[in-house]
Amino acid sequence: MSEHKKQNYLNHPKGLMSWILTLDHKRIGLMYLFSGILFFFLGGLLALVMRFELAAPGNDIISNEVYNNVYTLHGAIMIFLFIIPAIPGALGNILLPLMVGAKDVAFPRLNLASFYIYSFGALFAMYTIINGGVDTGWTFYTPYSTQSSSNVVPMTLGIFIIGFSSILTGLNFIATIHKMRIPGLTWYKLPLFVWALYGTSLVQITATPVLAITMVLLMLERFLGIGIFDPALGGDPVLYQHFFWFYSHPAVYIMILPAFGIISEIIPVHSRKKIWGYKFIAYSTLSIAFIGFLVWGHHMFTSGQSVFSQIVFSFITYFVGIPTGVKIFSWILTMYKGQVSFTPPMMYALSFLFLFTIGGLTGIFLGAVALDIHLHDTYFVVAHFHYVMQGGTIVAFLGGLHHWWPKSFGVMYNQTIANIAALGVFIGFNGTFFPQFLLGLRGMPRRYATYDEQFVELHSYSTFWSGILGISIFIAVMNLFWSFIKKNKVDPGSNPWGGMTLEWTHTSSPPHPHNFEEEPVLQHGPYDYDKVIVEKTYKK
Amino acid sequence: MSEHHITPLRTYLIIASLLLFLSAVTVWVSYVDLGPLNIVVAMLVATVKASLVAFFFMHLLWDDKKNLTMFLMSLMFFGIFVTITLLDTEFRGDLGLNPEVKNPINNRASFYDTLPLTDTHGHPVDEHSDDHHEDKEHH
Amino acid sequence: MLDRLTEFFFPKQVSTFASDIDNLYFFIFYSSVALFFIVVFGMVYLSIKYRHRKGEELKLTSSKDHSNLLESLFFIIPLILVSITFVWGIKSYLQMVIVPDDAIEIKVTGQSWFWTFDYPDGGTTLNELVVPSNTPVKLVLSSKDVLHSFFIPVMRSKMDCLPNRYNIMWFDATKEGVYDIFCTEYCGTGHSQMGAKVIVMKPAQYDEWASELGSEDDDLPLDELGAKLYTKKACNTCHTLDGSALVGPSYLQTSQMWGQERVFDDGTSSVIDDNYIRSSILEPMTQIVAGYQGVMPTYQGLLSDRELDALIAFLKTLNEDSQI
Amino acid sequence: MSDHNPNAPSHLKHYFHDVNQQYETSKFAMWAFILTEVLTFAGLFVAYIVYRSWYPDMFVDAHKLLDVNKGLTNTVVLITSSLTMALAIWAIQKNNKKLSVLMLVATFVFALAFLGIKYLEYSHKFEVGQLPGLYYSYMGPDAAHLNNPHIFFSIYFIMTGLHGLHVAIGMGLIAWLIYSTQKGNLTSEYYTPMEMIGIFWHLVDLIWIYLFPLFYLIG
Repeated sequence: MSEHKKQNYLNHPKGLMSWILTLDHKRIGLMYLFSGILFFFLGGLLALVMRFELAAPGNDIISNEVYNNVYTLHGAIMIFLFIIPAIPGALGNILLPLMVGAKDVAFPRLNLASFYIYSFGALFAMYTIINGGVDTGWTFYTPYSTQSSSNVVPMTLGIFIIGFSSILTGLNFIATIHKMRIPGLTWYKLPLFVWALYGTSLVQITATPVLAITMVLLMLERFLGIGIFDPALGGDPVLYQHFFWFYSHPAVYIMILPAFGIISEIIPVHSRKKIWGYKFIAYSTLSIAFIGFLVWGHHMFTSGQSVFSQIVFSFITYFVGIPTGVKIFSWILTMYKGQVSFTPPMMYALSFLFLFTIGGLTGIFLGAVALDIHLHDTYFVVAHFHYVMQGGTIVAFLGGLHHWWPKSFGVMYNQTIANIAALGVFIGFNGTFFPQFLLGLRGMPRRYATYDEQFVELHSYSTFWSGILGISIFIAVMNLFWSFIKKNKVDPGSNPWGGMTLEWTHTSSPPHPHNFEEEPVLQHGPYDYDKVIVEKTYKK
Repeated sequence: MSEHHITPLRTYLIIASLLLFLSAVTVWVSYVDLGPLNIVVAMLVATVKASLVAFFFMHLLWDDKKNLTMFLMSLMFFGIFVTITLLDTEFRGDLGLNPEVKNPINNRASFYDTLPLTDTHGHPVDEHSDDHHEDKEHH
Repeated sequence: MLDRLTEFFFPKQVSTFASDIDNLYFFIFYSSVALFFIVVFGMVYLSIKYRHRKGEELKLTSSKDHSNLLESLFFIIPLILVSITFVWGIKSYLQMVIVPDDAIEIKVTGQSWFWTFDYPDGGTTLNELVVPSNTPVKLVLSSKDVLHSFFIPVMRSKMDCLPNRYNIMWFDATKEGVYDIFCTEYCGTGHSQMGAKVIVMKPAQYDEWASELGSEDDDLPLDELGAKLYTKKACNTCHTLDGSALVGPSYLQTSQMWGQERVFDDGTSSVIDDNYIRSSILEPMTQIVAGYQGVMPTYQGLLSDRELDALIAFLKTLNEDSQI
Repeated sequence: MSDHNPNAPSHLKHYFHDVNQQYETSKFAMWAFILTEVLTFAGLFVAYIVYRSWYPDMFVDAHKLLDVNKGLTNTVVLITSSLTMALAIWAIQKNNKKLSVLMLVATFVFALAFLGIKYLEYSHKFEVGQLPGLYYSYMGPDAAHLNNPHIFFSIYFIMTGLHGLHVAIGMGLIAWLIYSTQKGNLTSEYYTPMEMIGIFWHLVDLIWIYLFPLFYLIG
């Protein structure tokens, strides 16, 4: 057994080819993780360039054209190359089969194909950067995107290809969750991260095809002038916005649902307490995934839509906020009568609750049509979606990394540095984006390379704190990689935090190549902290 | 070993003939001018044919109900996309307030003004030239 | 206290419905702050009260995982707040959509990086919207090329300008003054420079201004008028006077090369003289200078002949000033 | 690690419990893929519906330029190819390899006929100038008055083109099916690939059932 014990998915099939042609979902998850972090840093760098340009009015670092390319690439890379593919791809691939007790995902070859389609699509995006960038905004609104001479086609082709990767991942996850659960693992015994992945995958396979057809129509518009989106040829740019946002609003739920799943895993484990309202959280995941398809028009309140459709969109938008509110209150009440330990994942989870609540509540402002007419396309919207995407998804992603790092790599990181970095991220983030709410209220438009004198003060605060935010995130991620270095390798044991889901209780860390020695038998629910005591194998 | 349901041959043949018959019906109905009803009838017949194909040829009738729900979900999201987009495109300039919002500025694409008139074979026809009939003999 | 807060958050309230929108904002703001404090207080209190004390060994925690009362509260309170917001939002939105009949109609056209305003009695101005106070003004918005969006922060209203369709926006300015206008739909390189000013005058002043809109510059000498037009007609957005190339060639360079050949991007060239300047203003696409993008919109109908002569005279003066 | 039990049939993957779970999973995933296909075409159908409501009379006049007979023959061809595909699956379930291969070849031939007719229609349009977008040049007596007919032909070419592409992909898959059935890989024990490709092929026919009336029979 001992030789067998040392064998894990990281070292078992040796050699580079065993990684390149791997069918092991855990290795594919790692490949998504590292490429995701790479694109995250690239996007982050572009963000810092923008922030330092906006420190003072006037074009001091970069000219208008360069700024337009930088903000477009920042948006496109962060969304299409990091948040949408990498988070469900990385954590989802590593954890899903472990959590449902399966040996692998339903279609391992399809899983590997989806990673290579993702990297093939990313090549196009990188080519766009080298070849002079694209300056249409990540939304590619026509008619500017049909007239712009920048690389619109390579970027849209790249996004079109990456769309297939997220469709295939969605197919894989749905098949795995439905069909590969071990006997006895009913839907209400599933960890809530699996519910979140299920909701995400449903949205992925239903929304991404419409993005694919939109990108194809945009490319045909540029090549053949088909006149569907180009007003000079009888088309209608608002119809493009309908097509685009029919995908892109559900896409923001692709981004946030995995983050909800991560938080639903971290808080019960680190407060050693049964999750509050399991069924409420599970069902609100599915209802968010569904209602997400009805509300895309609130991105187009000033685009000249019909008054009737604005009222309908505003009405339904308010029903997306309710299930999210239920989730947040349930997470907080989970800590009631628990044993909360302030480990780095828990710090990220708490800052997620703080930041995402602000993000969610500011969405209520933007939902009211009368207010949105003033706030649309201003910095208020920029602050809102950064609070939700960065304050929500990326903080939760960092929390998830810190939570499952010992399980995936079998090493423990330095927790004090991690806590400090988490604090830095929290403070830096608030400093960067809270002033932008005020900028937006005072009428500072979005996507401006230069601005009036009246906005200088808030922009300089935002730039100063964005440096702090950048450094803290860098420290947080480097601290994780620091745990690989030989001399500070600490064995966290198979269950460092005392989790009760299958990936903690039934596998070593890092797990065996085929996940489980023999098929696990379910003894208790995912959060039965009131019935069973599970020892923490890692004493600080 | 395989307990999959095997559809009897007779069912396939009946369904195929039904489909062919319905195709003939829909073509025949299209010649009868029912005004706006035409499109409704055409869609009804097409939906009947589509459900025949889905339930019998694609085994949805005897398969695990999950597959049927997946197929119905796709139709539902298609319906959502159509209805809500039409909420905007059909009601523009509604409440009768702003007639300007309804009518487009320059609807016809500009390249039409430069296009020469052609005959039914696509060859340009110069109205003023008299060798009109020669074009016809070319092919 | 509320109005001090309004100054902090919002720009001035000039249009009639601005105060209503600000009140809606504060209603949502205070209910959000209340919900936010409940969340943060609950989080901090619970996590500290039930923290894992040092040395305390692990124990079975309570199995309380739902309470129908609390769940219904989480559902009903946000529902009530949200429905009030929705009803109020739609009520004030309809106020912004229904245009009073006696509104003055001004046509606004957005082009690549400047705005043109056509007034009811025929005059046209660039980047300067002049409106009478306390009378409703209806703006009929359209665009000549790409999407733009006409945003007046102090009026709290914004509407996209589409190339294929007219959009409507209206406001009733209550306070005189000069306020900012921004373009908020990304429209290319000059998107950040596409600002304009709205000047709210007393109705009497407005009528006087509107009547002599066409003829106010008759007495000005040509080159002085040219200098005024250089900023008024937004030439400064793309052409500089100090020789540095911006989106278009610098006027100083053009005037210094007066009489010499200038090469265009299709290889042809022509001598720089009055006709060259006139045709490159009215049909810029036919003569794009080598090394520059062909993005200049035509000024056909935006400049009278006298104004064209004024610009040409102004260009010539640049050459003499620099030689002194 | 004893998961490779010796008596498991050759095609059972180690991470599945039994053959039935593998079959059910593949079929379920196929239906999820059908959902993505339906939603891809949904985007195009929305474009069709919106532009038909904006240019109603142009659509009605422009559709008269299409040849209903070719459309009808294509419908008949596709329905029969759907039938032969279903019979191929029926035959392999009865373990009658020869009949199954014959039916697959028939399906392939019908698909080829479909593309052939499509090619005829397209070449006629190319020659006459009824092309999508800016390449539109047909100003015949029956089309000169139309308002932006290039939009109708853009939507026509995109929808029937994408559908034709799916027919071509289907033909490739059927060719692979013929090869592996002939080689004996597919038997009544294991014919999942044939059933999956059958579902895909029926979907292609199902989409054409909607395309045909929308384009050819507006009336």
